[in-house]
Amino acid sequence: MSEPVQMIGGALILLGAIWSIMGAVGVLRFPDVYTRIHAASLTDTGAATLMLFGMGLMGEAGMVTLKLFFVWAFIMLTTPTSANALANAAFGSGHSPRIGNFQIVRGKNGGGSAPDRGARA
Amino acid sequence: MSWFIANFNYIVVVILMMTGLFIIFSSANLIRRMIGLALFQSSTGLFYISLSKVSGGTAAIVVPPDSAEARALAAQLDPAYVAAFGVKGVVYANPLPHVLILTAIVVGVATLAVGLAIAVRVREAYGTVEAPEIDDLGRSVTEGPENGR
Amino acid sequence: MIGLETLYVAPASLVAHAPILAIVIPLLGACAAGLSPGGRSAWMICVATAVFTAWMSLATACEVMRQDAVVYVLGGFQPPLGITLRVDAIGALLGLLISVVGLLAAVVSGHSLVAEIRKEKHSLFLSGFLLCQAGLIGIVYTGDAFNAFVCLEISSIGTYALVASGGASDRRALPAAFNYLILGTIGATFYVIGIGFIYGATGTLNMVDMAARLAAHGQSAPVHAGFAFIMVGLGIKAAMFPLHGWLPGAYAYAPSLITLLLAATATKTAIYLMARFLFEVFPDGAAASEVFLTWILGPLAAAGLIVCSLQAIFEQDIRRALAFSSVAQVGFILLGFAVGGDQGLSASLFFVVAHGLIKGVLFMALGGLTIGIRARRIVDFAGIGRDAPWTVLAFSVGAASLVGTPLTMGFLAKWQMIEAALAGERYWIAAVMVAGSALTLLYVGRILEVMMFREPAPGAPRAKEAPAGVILPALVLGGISIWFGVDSSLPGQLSVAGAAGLFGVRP
Amino acid sequence: MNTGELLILLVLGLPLFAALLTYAVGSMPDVRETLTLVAGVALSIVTISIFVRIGQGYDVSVTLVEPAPGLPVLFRVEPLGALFAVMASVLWSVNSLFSIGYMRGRREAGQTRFYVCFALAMFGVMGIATAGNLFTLFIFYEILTFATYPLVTHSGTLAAQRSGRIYLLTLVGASVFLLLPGIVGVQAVAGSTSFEPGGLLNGRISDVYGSILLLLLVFGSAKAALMPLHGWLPAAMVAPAPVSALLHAVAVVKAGVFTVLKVSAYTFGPDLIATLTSATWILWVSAGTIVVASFVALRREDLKARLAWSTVGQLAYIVSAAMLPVASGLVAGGLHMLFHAVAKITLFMCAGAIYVATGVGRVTDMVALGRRMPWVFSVFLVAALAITGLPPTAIMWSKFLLMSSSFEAGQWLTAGAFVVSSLLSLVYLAPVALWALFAPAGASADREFIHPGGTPATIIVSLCITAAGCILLSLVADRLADYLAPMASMTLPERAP
Amino acid sequence: MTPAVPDVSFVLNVSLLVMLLAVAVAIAVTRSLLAAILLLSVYSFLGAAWLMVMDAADVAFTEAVVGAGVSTLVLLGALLLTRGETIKTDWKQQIGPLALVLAVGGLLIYAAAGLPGYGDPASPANSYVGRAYLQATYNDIGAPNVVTAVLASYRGFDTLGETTVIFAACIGVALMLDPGSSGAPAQASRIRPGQHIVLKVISKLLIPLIILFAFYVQFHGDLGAGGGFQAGVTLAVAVILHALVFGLDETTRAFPPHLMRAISSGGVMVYSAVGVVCILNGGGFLDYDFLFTPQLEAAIPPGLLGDPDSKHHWGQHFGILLIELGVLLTVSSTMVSIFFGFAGRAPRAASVGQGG
Repeated sequence: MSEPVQMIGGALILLGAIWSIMGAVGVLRFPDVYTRIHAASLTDTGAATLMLFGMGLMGEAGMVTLKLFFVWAFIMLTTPTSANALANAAFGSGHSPRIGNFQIVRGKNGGGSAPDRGARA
Repeated sequence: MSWFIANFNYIVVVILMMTGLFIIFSSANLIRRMIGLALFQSSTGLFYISLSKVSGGTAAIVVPPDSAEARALAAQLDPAYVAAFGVKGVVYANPLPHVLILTAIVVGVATLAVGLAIAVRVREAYGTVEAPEIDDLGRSVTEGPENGR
Repeated sequence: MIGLETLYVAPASLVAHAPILAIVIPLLGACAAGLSPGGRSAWMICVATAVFTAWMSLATACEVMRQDAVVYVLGGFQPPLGITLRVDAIGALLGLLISVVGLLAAVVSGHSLVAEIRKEKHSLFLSGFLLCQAGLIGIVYTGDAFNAFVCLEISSIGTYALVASGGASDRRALPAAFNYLILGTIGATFYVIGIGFIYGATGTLNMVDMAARLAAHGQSAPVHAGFAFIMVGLGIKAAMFPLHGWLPGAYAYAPSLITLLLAATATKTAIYLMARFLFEVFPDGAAASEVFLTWILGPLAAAGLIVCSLQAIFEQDIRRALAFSSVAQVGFILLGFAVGGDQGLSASLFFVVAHGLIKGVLFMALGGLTIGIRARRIVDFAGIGRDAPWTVLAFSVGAASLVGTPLTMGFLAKWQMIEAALAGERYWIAAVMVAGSALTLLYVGRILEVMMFREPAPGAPRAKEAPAGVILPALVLGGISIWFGVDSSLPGQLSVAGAAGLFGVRP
Repeated sequence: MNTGELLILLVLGLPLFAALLTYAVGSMPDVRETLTLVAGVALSIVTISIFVRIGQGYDVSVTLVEPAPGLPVLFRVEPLGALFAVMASVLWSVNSLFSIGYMRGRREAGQTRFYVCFALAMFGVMGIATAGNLFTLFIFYEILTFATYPLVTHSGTLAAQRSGRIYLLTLVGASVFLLLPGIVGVQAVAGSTSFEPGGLLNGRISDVYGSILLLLLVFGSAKAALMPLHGWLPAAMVAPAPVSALLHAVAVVKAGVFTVLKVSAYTFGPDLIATLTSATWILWVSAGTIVVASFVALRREDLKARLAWSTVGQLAYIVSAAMLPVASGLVAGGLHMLFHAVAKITLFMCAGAIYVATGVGRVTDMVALGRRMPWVFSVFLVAALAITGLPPTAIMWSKFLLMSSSFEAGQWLTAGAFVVSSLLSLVYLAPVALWALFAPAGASADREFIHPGGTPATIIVSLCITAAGCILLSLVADRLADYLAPMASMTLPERAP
Repeated sequence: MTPAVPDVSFVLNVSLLVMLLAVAVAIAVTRSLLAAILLLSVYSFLGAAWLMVMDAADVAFTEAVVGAGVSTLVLLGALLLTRGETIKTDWKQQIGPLALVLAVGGLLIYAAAGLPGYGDPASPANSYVGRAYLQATYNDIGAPNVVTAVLASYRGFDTLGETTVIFAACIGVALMLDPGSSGAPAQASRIRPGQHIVLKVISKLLIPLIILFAFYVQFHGDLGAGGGFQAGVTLAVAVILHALVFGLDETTRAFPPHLMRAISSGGVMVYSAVGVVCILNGGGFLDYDFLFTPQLEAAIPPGLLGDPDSKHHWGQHFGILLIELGVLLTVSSTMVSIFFGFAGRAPRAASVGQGG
């Protein structure tokens, strides 16, 4: 592949990396289970697509790009499903979502982001 | 400092091994000890594979001698190095440790499975998987009821 | 005086493949036993396999005596590429011990399992038993260091599960099996890491090739580390003194058949591997093995012999007492290594076989006795001599050999050990050996006195004779140890040739 | 199978066969007792024929089996062994005669086990007598210990159990702790443990290592009851009289001393013994044993205990004879072994007879008993004189030889010990008989018989035989000395098969 | 001879190793068991990535599938049955092991100094037997993937041992957890038909894909990365997914546990049978050149197997395929029967009551 296309590929992979860092920060910062699941699935779907597409551009065409496409298709199938299953299980075991606004207070139990644990444990 | 760089892999292997051992000997819960054991066994994998790495080499899958792929692989290295250490124009990693580690991983899983099965039976026989509690129960009942059939 | 090399045991075509068949047949037997529906058919498969394996190991032993070492190339690739089975005199001797004791244990398993394991688990149990046999013989016959690890794992995983299956009759078997698993795996992993160091230094895994390159390679830090790792790993597997934590629990609460297998053969294979690495792979005169022998192995083994004999004296549970006795006898064997020289080594190999037979008889007879009554402590066995005379006779033959009364194999073994120690000018080792055998006299005497001369406790249930299927094999094992006591040519020629082979000096 | 091998197999097979047969016919007392007697006589005939063949210079030896290379179970008879075998077998027959009377008289329980163990003990003794090397000797030494343990604890009382345990612990402990390492040491140095005339280790061993081995072997054979390891002998007196008579006068103790003699004659050889420093230490220990034992015997009230302590002293005679740096000491030791056995068995039988007849065991109660049992006490007097070594008896010769060889060796201490103990033995043995026979005026009334008709006839007969033996043996003493002479000389005369 | 080009893999290697260390220390520190297990799974994935960086394709595949997949599954199964929080162990109790571990570790780091450096091509390990395999595989066996060639043919006996280890694990777990006749019948699992619509639809779509991929990995084992183990576990994962989603009963009806044990022992039998056939045909044990008797070889039309001149490699090719089949059978059935062992046990443990 020609030089500029590889440049674009590289940029896309970099973007994907940044995307997954954002997802990771989200997992740490979000207050309750469901928002964390959202952040985590963000990494898997968004960042993975960007990276795979970028890699597709980097490498020369042929069998490698085809395999990358299958990987992408597989991820697109499985990641949302696992997020769904996780949310389903969380809801099943009684984690109710935190609704309403709240501010971050350094609680005594080691600085959790959620100030009060209103939800049923 | 170069000593540290050259042997970095082995230092990590040793640290992992020691972490595994520490988990085994310091934890009371049987499951945690199994996790420690798994960690300890994984360090052998790191050790062998670090031995097998040939810099500039590729996976030990022989590509046809003068195919495009072979030329692409050899292009990045200087020809003298390829001639000295490559096979038919391509430098590969050492396959033997890979085979050994395949076995070691499988053995690790087998031990893990049997160990956890025993832990489950211990839980049913003693009602707990904490080693100190098992010892107390063991000592208190000299004969040990014949449950857990 | 039968020279093994003169025996015609099997047709030449079979003898050519005897070593590998001795390993593969128990493997196939294990699969067949796993598949068989009922316990009875599994038992029959087990006995048939054990007979065939014993026959093959005898054929291998004869072949080894004929041409000093049998090398069987696997997969058609010569070493160092392929794996080879390399059976020398020591391997053949231990192979014979494993298969003969295994055969008798298989015969006994028909009865002894009934009391301890649930009906539907018999076929699984026997399948595991045969796997252990295959693994043990594999360790003793293989010529490849990593293959020894794989065989070690086969027999170990089998033994962990079988020890744990004792949980059906005594729940303490489960934590004991768990500890055995943890320590056994740590030992095996240390062994692998040791092999890794040596592989890093020499680049090969075939033991003979490794020895040659190590001799050329000379001493370096990784070789010392590898040596240390291998010795610690095998030390744990062989229940060497400070690393024997797992043994008493595993012996005491496992089903009696498995204690028999463990005591008679399992630890011996680790000792065999130690001898092979200590005397063959690591070039003699290598600073590592010399220093190790005199300053680490010797004192540890001596301490083990004395401390564990004392523990055996004060132990209440009879099987724990015999377990500590096993650790003490392992110390005795390693003292033979510490003496060094081919006389010391041949004496310890002879002692290994003697101890295997002794513990075989003792635990077989004990298994027979505990089929009837749930006796666990030594006191429960009071006055049992009157009710079960034949079983106690078998037990006392084993005990006599353990103590070393004249005309038993134990006596000859101790005699040769002390003689080797004195000839090697290691007087402190000879003194420790004498002290050890005197302590053995104490705890065995205590057990025998309780069994024979003490009145049974009034309320205790009356013990009854073990079934014939248990007494006969026990008496056969006892008979063998007396026969070798009177005429020790069969194991003697193998142990002398083996030791000579290792030291490269012709007898 | 030349006649020599046949004889040895007979000597070993007979007591074993007798033991099995006695066990088989255990339920019929008469058959059992006659069987024991017949076996005793047959064994005596075989041993005497061996004795004669050895005298004529024939070689009597056989290698039964070779458990390990260099460790044959070898039997080779030499003069001392033949003498010991004859002594043991003859005295066994006499003792059987005595024990029939004693056992019937005391109506003892478990007589079958008694006779079976006796026969097994004789099997052990024959093995020791004919052993060709230390390894075989050790095997039969252990068999003798384990065969005699049931005899010592025959009565089954708590005291018997306790002394049985002391007996077993001391003997087995000493043999495992000291004798076995000693023998293995010999094997390690010389490559074999066979008895070579002139000493196996002669010239092959350093003084230090040789001394250690000698100490191990001498103190290892605890049956010789040297001072620190003598405790079991007085404790074994709890056994019935025939046991103490045969075992603690003839079989067990003589086996221990016999081992010491063979070790000193054939394993070390007179020349090496002369140079070893530990030989002199053992001489001092045995001299001390002789004197101390005699003093202790003086104060013992119970007759059998007194005899036991006297035996400890007499045994030390033989041990010191073996350790003398001069070759003739060995011959003196051999002779003393024989003569002392005959005398001591008579004394023990007398004690047994008194015990059967009147139930009396303590010396002080025996005053004026002689009027009722004239024969027993006169025999006791003869034997007592024999022990002290007065002229008409055989021991005079052996003590004379002992004295001359100790003078020759310049060991004044040992010679002094001999003299002192002879006088002391006179003091603690003769008065017992004299007071009984010629009761001083005003003695207390004598005892009633508890056994109808006084002492049983068989006991009287056996007593007289052994008493006659004490005296008649003095006639053949010199010929016996010549018979034992080759033991001391360097080379064994040329042997025809 | 250090490589001419600056080795990018070393940088990757160091970063991944540092991440591995971080995860390992996290496992040692965390008190919650569930966290430790999931961290172990992360550890396996990182390990797989590191293995790829070190050019160990086959091992990376195995580590990912076996390490992350099965062991996490088994650990979670065990955790479910041994519910409970770990007791707080005070630090005094941990000083002993810590000291021991530090001492041994220090000694070892000294010893490791003598070992060949990172990626050194001239080290004894890489220059001796390793290179010999690379050079000899083409004309001995003709399989491009040297690792599979070494695994199946050169060191075939090792792999037989390995398969037996798995079979032993199957026997062991069955001995322990097999309810057998007297065990309480596995109650209907708690999944009601209407539940997990999304999961059911997707897994119905995925399971055939996974099985297809498993067979792809199995049969092209000697061409690219892959082989018996990886295929076996992938197959097992498909079955386990089915059991998790559609409930244990349908799966046990489709894959009955005692059949699984039978297949497991069948796999080892296939493997040994191949070896014994080689003996019967006159060669050594597992010597695949003797797999084909001369008559059979003549019967096969030339050129059937790609390049005509490699005709004499049929024995090796078929040998490797057969034993990979044996391995597939054993591995997949063992993993499934282990899962059934743990899953089948669930109701009984609960009845024994919680309590730590």
